[in-house]
Amino acid sequence: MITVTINNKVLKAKEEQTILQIATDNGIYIPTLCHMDGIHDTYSCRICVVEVEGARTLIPSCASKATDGMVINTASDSVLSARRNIINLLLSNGEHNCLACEKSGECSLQKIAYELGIETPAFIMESMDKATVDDSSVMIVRDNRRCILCRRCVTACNDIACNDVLSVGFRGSETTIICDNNIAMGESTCVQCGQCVQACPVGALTNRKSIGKARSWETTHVRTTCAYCGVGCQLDLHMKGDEIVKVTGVEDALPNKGRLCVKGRYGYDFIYSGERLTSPLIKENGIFRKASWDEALDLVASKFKAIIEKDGPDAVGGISCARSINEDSYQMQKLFRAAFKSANIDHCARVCHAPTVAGLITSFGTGGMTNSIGEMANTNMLFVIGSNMTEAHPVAATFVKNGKRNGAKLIVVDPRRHRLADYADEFAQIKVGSDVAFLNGLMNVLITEDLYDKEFVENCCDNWDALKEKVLEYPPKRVSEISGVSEEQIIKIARMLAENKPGMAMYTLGITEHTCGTNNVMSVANLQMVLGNIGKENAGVNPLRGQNNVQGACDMGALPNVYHGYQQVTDPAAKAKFEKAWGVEGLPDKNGLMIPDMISGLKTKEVKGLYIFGENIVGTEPDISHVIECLEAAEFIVCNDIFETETTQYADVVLPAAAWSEDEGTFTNCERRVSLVRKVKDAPGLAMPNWWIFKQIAKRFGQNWEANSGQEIWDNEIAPLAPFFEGITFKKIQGDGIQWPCNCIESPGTQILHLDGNFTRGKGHLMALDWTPPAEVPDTEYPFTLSTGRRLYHYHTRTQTGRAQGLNELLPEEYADISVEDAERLGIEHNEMIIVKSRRGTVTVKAQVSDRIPEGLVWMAMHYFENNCNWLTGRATDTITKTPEYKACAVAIEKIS
Amino acid sequence: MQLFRSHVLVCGGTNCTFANSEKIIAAFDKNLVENKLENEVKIVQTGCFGLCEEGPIIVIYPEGTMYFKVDVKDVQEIVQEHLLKGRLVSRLLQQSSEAVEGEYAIEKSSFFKKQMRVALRNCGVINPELIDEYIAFDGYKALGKALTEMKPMEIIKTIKDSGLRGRGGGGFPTGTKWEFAAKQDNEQKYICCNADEGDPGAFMDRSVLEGDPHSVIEAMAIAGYAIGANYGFIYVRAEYPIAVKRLQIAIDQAKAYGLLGDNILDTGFKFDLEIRLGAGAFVCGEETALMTSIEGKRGEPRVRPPFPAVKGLWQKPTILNNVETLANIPVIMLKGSEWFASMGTEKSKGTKVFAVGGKINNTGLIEIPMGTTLREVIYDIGGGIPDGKKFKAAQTGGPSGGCIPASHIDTPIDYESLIELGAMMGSGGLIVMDEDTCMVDIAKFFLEFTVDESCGKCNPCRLGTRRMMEMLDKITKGKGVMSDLDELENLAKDIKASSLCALGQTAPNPILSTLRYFRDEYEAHIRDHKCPAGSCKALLAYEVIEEKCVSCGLCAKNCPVNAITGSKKEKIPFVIDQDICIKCNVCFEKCPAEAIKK
Amino acid sequence: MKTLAELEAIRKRTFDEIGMRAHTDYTRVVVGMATCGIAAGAREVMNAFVSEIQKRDIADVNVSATGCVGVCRLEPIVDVIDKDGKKVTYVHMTPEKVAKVVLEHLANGKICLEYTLQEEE
Amino acid sequence: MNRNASGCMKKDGKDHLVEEIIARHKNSNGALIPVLHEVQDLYGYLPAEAQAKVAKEMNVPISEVFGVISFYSHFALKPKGKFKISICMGTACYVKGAGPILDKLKENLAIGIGETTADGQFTLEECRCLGACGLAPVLTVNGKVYGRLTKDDVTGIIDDCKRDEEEIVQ
Repeated sequence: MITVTINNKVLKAKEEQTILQIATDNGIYIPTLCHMDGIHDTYSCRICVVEVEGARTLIPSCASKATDGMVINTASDSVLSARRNIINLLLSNGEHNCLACEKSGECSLQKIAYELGIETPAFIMESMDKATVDDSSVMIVRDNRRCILCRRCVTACNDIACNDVLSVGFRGSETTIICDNNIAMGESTCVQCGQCVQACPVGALTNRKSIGKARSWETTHVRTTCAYCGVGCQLDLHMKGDEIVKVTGVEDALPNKGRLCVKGRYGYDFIYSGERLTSPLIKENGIFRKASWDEALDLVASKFKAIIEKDGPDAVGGISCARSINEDSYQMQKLFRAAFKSANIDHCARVCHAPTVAGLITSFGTGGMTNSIGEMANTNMLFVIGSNMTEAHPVAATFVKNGKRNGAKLIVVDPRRHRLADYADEFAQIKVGSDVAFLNGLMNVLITEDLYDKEFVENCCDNWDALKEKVLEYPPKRVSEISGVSEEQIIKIARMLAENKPGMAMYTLGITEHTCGTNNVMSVANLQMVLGNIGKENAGVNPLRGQNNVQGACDMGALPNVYHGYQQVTDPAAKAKFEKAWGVEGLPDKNGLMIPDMISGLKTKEVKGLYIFGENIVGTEPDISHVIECLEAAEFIVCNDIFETETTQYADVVLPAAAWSEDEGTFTNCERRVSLVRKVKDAPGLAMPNWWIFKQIAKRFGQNWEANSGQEIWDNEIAPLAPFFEGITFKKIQGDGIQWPCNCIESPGTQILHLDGNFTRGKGHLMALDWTPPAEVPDTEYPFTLSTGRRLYHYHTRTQTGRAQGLNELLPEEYADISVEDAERLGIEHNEMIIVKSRRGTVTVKAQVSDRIPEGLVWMAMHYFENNCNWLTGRATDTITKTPEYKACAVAIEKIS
Repeated sequence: MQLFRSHVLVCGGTNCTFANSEKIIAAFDKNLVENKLENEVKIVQTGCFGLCEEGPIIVIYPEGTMYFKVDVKDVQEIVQEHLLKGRLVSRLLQQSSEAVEGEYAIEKSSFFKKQMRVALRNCGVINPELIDEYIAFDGYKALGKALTEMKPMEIIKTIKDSGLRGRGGGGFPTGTKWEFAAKQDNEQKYICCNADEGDPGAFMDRSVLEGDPHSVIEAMAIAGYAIGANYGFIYVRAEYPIAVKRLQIAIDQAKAYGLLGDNILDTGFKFDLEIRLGAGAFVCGEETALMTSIEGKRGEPRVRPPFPAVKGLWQKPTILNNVETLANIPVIMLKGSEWFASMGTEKSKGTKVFAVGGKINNTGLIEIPMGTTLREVIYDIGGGIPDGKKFKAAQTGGPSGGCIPASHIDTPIDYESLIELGAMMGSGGLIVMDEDTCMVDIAKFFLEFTVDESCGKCNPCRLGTRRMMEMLDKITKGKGVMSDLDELENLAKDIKASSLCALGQTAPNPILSTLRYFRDEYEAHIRDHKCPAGSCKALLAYEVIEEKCVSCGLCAKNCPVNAITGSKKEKIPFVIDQDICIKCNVCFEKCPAEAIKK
Repeated sequence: MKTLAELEAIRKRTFDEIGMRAHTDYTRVVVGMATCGIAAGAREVMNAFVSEIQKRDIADVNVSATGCVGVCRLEPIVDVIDKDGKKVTYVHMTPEKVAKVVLEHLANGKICLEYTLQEEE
Repeated sequence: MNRNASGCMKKDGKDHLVEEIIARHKNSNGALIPVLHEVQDLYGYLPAEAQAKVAKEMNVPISEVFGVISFYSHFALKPKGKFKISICMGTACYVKGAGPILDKLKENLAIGIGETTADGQFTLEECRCLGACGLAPVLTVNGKVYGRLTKDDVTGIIDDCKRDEEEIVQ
C-alpha cells in the first residue's frame, strides 16, 4: 500500500495503480477523452493531466503510476488552463455542432467543455484543411469533422475486434483516421461490426440506423442477450418508448465484454417489420385467412387429437426452435411428451451440433463446450478446425485473435483459407471430409515422437491401447495422401501442439456436418485428451454452437432422447420423476424420431401431423425438393412463427408468435451460460409468446399448466427438475448469466468442465476411430465438391436479417465461391452467373472467384431461397445422429452459354 | 607498405562533396601522375574539417597547409607549386591569415585556435573508409582495454566520473543512463545510436559519421559490454547518403576484423549492429519515437516512464546515445575520466560540437570546450558577422531551443546557462542572426517546422503548434492585436506543460524566448504595423526618398507590376503606388542611389 | 578475427605511414624544391630520404619540401630541424649522402658535419 | 464492396522483386520500413498495389502499412516528376534567403510544394536541412546540389533541366 494526497485528501492506494485509477476509486473526477481502462491507452488526449508536486510538467493521470507520498492536484489553475486550452483547440477545428449531433448528451467533449464553462470556442483555426464526412458505409457514418483523434476507434478495431481496418494516417495536424489504405469505409475491408462506433466518445462515428431516432437522454437502456449465433453476446438496447433506437455491447459483461458483430449491433429491427404475423391464420382452399386464437387453437388441438387417436402418438412430430427462449422449447417438449404422449420431439441441433452432444457425451460424459469463450484470449494454443469463426461467430473470433496477439499460437485447419487463416501461425488446408485421418495423423506424431501427455492418458482416460493401435495406422505419409496436408506440416503442427500448452480446440460445423460427424467430434476429443488439454483453464474442446439458443434447446430436452438437463427418456426414474412433476401418466419411454425421419415420415405416412416451431425447414434441410415433397404429403402442419416463410406456406395453421425482445426468458450460449432475454415491447397484433401458445394447446388436452411467464417456467419447473440448472434463478442472472452445471443456489456455475481430469463419465473415453470418406465424392459427371455454410451478413434463411435494414445491402444475393484455378480453366469471370447442379437440383448463382478456395471446391450458403445451396445438398447423414452431410456433396458447375 | 612524403587530405564531408571535392580528387590523381609524384604524394579523402563555408578544403601534410575554396582548376597549380616546388599557393590560403611560415598551418588559424577537437579528433585526419587509419590513431584500443582490463561497472564508473552528458540535447548524464540499463535483469538488451539528426542547421553528427564512423561503432560495442547488450542499431537519416555509406563500410570492416560479431578480440564478447534508415520524420529524433520507428511503426513517441533503459525496443532495456556522445567514449576510456572532466565547466564537462550557420563569416563545424563564450564563438572562431552588420541574436537548440540576445553574448556556453537564458544546448545547431532578421518571423519559421513535424498523436502539440503558428502568421501580416501576445504566451505555457513528448514540450520555446527578449519587435508588428528588421513582406512599404532620387528610372523600368511612375526626362522624382506594389524588392535592389527605403 | 596484438601491429604500421597528420613533435627534413634545387637533383634527394626512413623504420620524422632559400649554388639543400627547433643545414646533397644522414643523424642523433654548410665552406 | 471473400490481387512485372525484398528482410525485427525503402526505390514511389503486396506478404494490415507510409515524408504515394527540385528550408538556408528562392520556384513552375507540374517534368519539394549549411541557401535537383544561391539563379537551374531533357530526347 502507498499513501498519496489528491486535492489535499490523504488516500491509501495499491502500488502500481495509476493516478487516474486511484482518483476514480475515491470518487475524484478526472476527465478523459482517449482512455480505455485496461484495454489500451494512447495517452494522447492529455485532458487527464494533473499537477504533481515536484514534476517539471503536468502529468497524464491515465499513464502515470502513483508513488508513495505523491502530492497531486487534479484541478489546479495550471491544470484547468491546460484543459481549457486543449478543449478550445479541439473545438476550434472541424464542426462541433451539438444541435445536429447524435452524440449530444453523451459526448465526452461536450461534457468536458461544459464543465470548463466553455460556451463557444475561443478561436477558430482557419488554416486546417476542412474535414469531410465519409458516407460510404452501409451501417456507419464517419463524420471526420467531429473527430478528435482520440484513437479509441483504432483501438477498438485493432485491439478489441482485431479487424485491422482502421489506423492512423498522415502526420501532425494532417493526421486522420484511415480505413485500409485511406479508402472510403464502404469500399474497405470493414465488416461493419461497429465496435469503433461504440468506442467513439464524440459524434464522429455514428450508427446510420440510429440517426434522428432519439436524443440520448430520451432513451432507457435494457440489457438483453443477442438473437444471433451461439456466443450469446450481452446487448444494451437503447429504447425510446418501445422502439429500439440503438444497440451497444454491455461493457465488461460476460461473455462478450462489450463486443458485438454486425448482426448483433444492427440486426435488431426485424421485429418492427410490417411483414410480421399479427393474427392466427387458417388455410382454407389453399388460402390463408385470419382467425381468432380460439378458433386456431381449437383446430390445432382437434387435428392433433384426431391423428393421435387414429394413428397413435408416434404419428405426430414436433420441431422446436433453437432461436427462441429456453422456456419455449421446454414448453414444446412438455406439450409433446405430457399432452401428446409423443416421443417425437427434436430441433435443429439435428442439422448442426447433434454430433457434438452425442460425441462429447461419449467421450467426456457431457455434451457441451468444456471451457469458455473468454479463455481464448489467454491460452497458449488455439487449434481451430472446421470453423469459419470470423463470419459465423465473429465475437468469439475476436477472442481468438486477441489470444494470438497475446502470444498464443494459432493453427487453422480448413478446406477454405478463410479470414482467420490470415492470422494463423499454421494453416493446414485439408481436403473436405478428411478430419479423422488428419487428427489421427497428429496423434500419430505425438505418440511416435513421445510428445503426448502420458500422465493424463494413464490416469484420466480409458481405451488408450485401442486408440494407440488405431492411430499408429495413420502415419503422416498416409494422412498426407488422404488430407492433402504435407507430412512436414502435419509433424510441425503436432509438435507445435505439444510445445504450447494449455491449448484450446475450437470447431464448428465443419466437423459435425459429415457422415462421420460424431466420429469427427470424438476425434477432436481424443486429440485434446492425448495432449492433456482437458479439465484445465484455457484448454478443452470447444464447439461453437450455431444458433443463439441451440445449446438451450438441447438443454431443454427438445431432443428425441432426453428430458431437459439430459435426463434420458428411457430411464424409468426420469420418467417417474417427470410424471410426478407434470401430474401426468404414460410419458413415452422410448427415443423418438429425429427430424429427417419425421420429414420423410410425412411422405411414407408414418407421420401425419407436424408441428414446426420457428424453423424454416424448407430452406435449411438438405435436398429442398425432397422436403417440399414431404410437406406436401402431410396431413396437418402447424407453424409458430413471426413471419411467413417458405415453410409456413405448407402449413394448415400458422400461429403468430412473439419475437425476441417481445417476451422474457433465457438463452443458453455455447459456453453453457444461461442469460436473460428481456422484453422491451409487446408482440404486434395478436401475436403471443410461444410458451403461451403451447400452454393453450395443452389446456385443450385437458392439462392446466400453472406457469404464466418465462420466469415462472424457469424458476418453478426447469430449475427444480434438472440438477444442471437447479442453482440458476432469474434473480441470479440479472447481470451476467451463469454457466451450467449449477446445482445449488450458492454455486457460481461452472466455467470449466471435467476439472482436473475428473470427467463427468468418470474417465475420458478414447475412441479408436477410422477415417471414412464423405458419402458422395466427385466423379466425372459431378467433378466438384460442394461445401456449405453461412456468411457474415446473414443468418440462415434471412427471416430476421433479411428484414433488418442494411444487411441485405451488405450481402444482396447468393454466391458460389470457386477457385481461381477452376475459374480460369472454365473461363468463368468474377461475378458471372453460372449453373451449379447436383444429382438433386440445379441453381443459377453468381460466381465469386476467390483465392481462398482450393481447386475442386465450390462453396455456397443458404441465405437466399432461389439459389439456396440446399437445392443441391444430399440426404446422407451421420450414422449416429442423422445430421446431414452439408459439408460434402458432388456438383458440377457450368458457364451459362 | 609505402611511405609517402606528403599527404593531401581532401574533405569528403557533405558540404565539400556537394562543392565538388570528388572532382578535385580526380584532378589530383591526374596531375600527380603527370608530374610523376604518384609514389611520393598520397591523396586521402577524409572527413569534415569544419570550415564548411570555405569548402572545398584541402590540407597538405606534413606542413598542415590548408587551402580553401579549391576549384578543380586550382589543382594543377597546387601540384606544381606546393607539392613539386614547396611553395605556398597564397591566393588559396584563408584571406585573413598571412603567408608567414607556420601561421597558415591548420592548427594555428584563428578558426582552430580556440577549438579543442575531442569528438572530432579524427575528422579531417583519417580516411574514414580505412579501418587501419582509425586503428593507427588508437582506434579500438579502448574497446580492447574495456574487454580485457575492465569490468562493466568500472566502465560505467569511468563514464560517470567523466561527467559526460548526452550531446543530443537533453544533457542527461551518460554514465547514469548506462547504469540504469546495466541494472536491468534481462537476457536481451539493445544499444541504439541516435543519428537522426533533424534540427535544421545542425550537422555535427553527420560529420562524425562521415569523418570517423568507427569511433561510433567502437563506442557502441563498449556500451554493449558495459550494459550487457549484444545488439545495436544505428538510426540514421536517409538524407545522409554519404554517412550511411561510410558507416556501412566501417561496419563491414569491423566485422571483417572481428571487432564486431562473435568473440570479439578473443574475449568471448559478442556484439553486432545494423543500420536503420529514417524516413523523414523529425520526431524520430525523440528517443521513444526512434525506437517505435525501428520497430517498423509510425514514429510516434511513447509515454515515459517506463524509460527506454527499462523498457525500450521491443520492451527490452535499451540505451540510446547520440552520435557525438558516443564519439567521446573511446577517448574517455583511453585518457581517463579526469582528463575529460578537466575540460569544460563545473556541471558541463568536456567539449561540444556546434554547427555554426546563418549570418556569420565562418559557417561550419566547431568543437569548443564547454564554457566558451558566445562572443568567442561568433567573433574569434566564426570571424564575425558579414557585411559589417550588427549581431542580434544566436539561436541554439533548433526548433526546441531559443534565442540568446546580443546582451548575453558573454555568457559561457554550457547546459545550465543556456537553459537559464530560455534557450537550450540542443544537439548543437547555432544560427547567428543579424539586424536584418525578424525575430517574429524566426519564431514563425520554427513553428512552421514543428507544425510540419509534429507526429499528431497528442492534442496540445498537434493542434496547439498550428494555432500558435496561425497567431504568429497573423502578427507578421500586421493583423495581430495586443491581447494576442498574452494569449500566445498562455497557450505556449500550456502546450509546454501538457504535451506528450519533448517535441511538443519544447515547441513553444522559440516563441517564449523571442517574446522574452524581443517583445518590442512583436509589439512593433502589432501596434505600428512595422517589421523593424524589414523582413516581413506584408508590413513593408517601399518609398522613394525624394531628396535622394536621381530620376534615373531604373526602378520603374524593372518594376514587374508597373507600380512606379516618374519622369527621367523631366527629372521628376519617382513615386511608388502602394496599392499596386507587390513588395518584390526589385526597385530596392536596382536603385543606384539608395533612394528607396522600406 | 584480430587479437589485441595484431591490432597493435596494425596501429604501429599505419601510424608510421600516416602519423605526419598527427602534428606531434617531429623532426622535420625540409628539402629545397625550387626550380634550382630540382635541377640540381632535389627530387632524388627527397625520394632517397623517404625510402631510407622507411627502410630503417624511423618514426617521428617528416620529409617536406620548401621553396628557394636563395643560395642556389649550394643546392640541393636540406634542413633537418629537430624537435626543439635546432636546425642543421646540409648542402650539395646526393642520394648517397642521404643514406648516411638518415643513419647517423636521424637514427642515431649524430650530425654529419661533413655535409653541412660549415664544412663545405 | 470488399467483403474479404475474394483476395485476388493484380499482378505486375515487379511482383517477384517485391517478394525478393521481403524475403531478404523477413527474419529481421521491424522490417517494414526497410522494406518500404527498397520497394520505393523499385517503383519511385509506393503505388497501392505495392502497398497491398507488402501488407499481404509481411502479414501486416494494409491500414498499418499506409499509416507508416503516410507518416514518413520520405515515402511518396504519388509518382514524382522527372526532375525533383528540393529546396532546403533548414534554418541556415532560411536565414540566408531560401524563402524568396522558393517563391521564385513556385512562380516559375506554377506549382506548390509537394506538387508536380502537369507535364510530369518537375516536382517541387522542401526538405529540412541537407547539412550543407556552408553552401546556404541550397537546393538539389535529383540529388545534384546547387549552393550559395540567389533567386536570380532559379531560372537558370530550371532551364538547365529543360536542356538536359532535350538532350535526352535527342
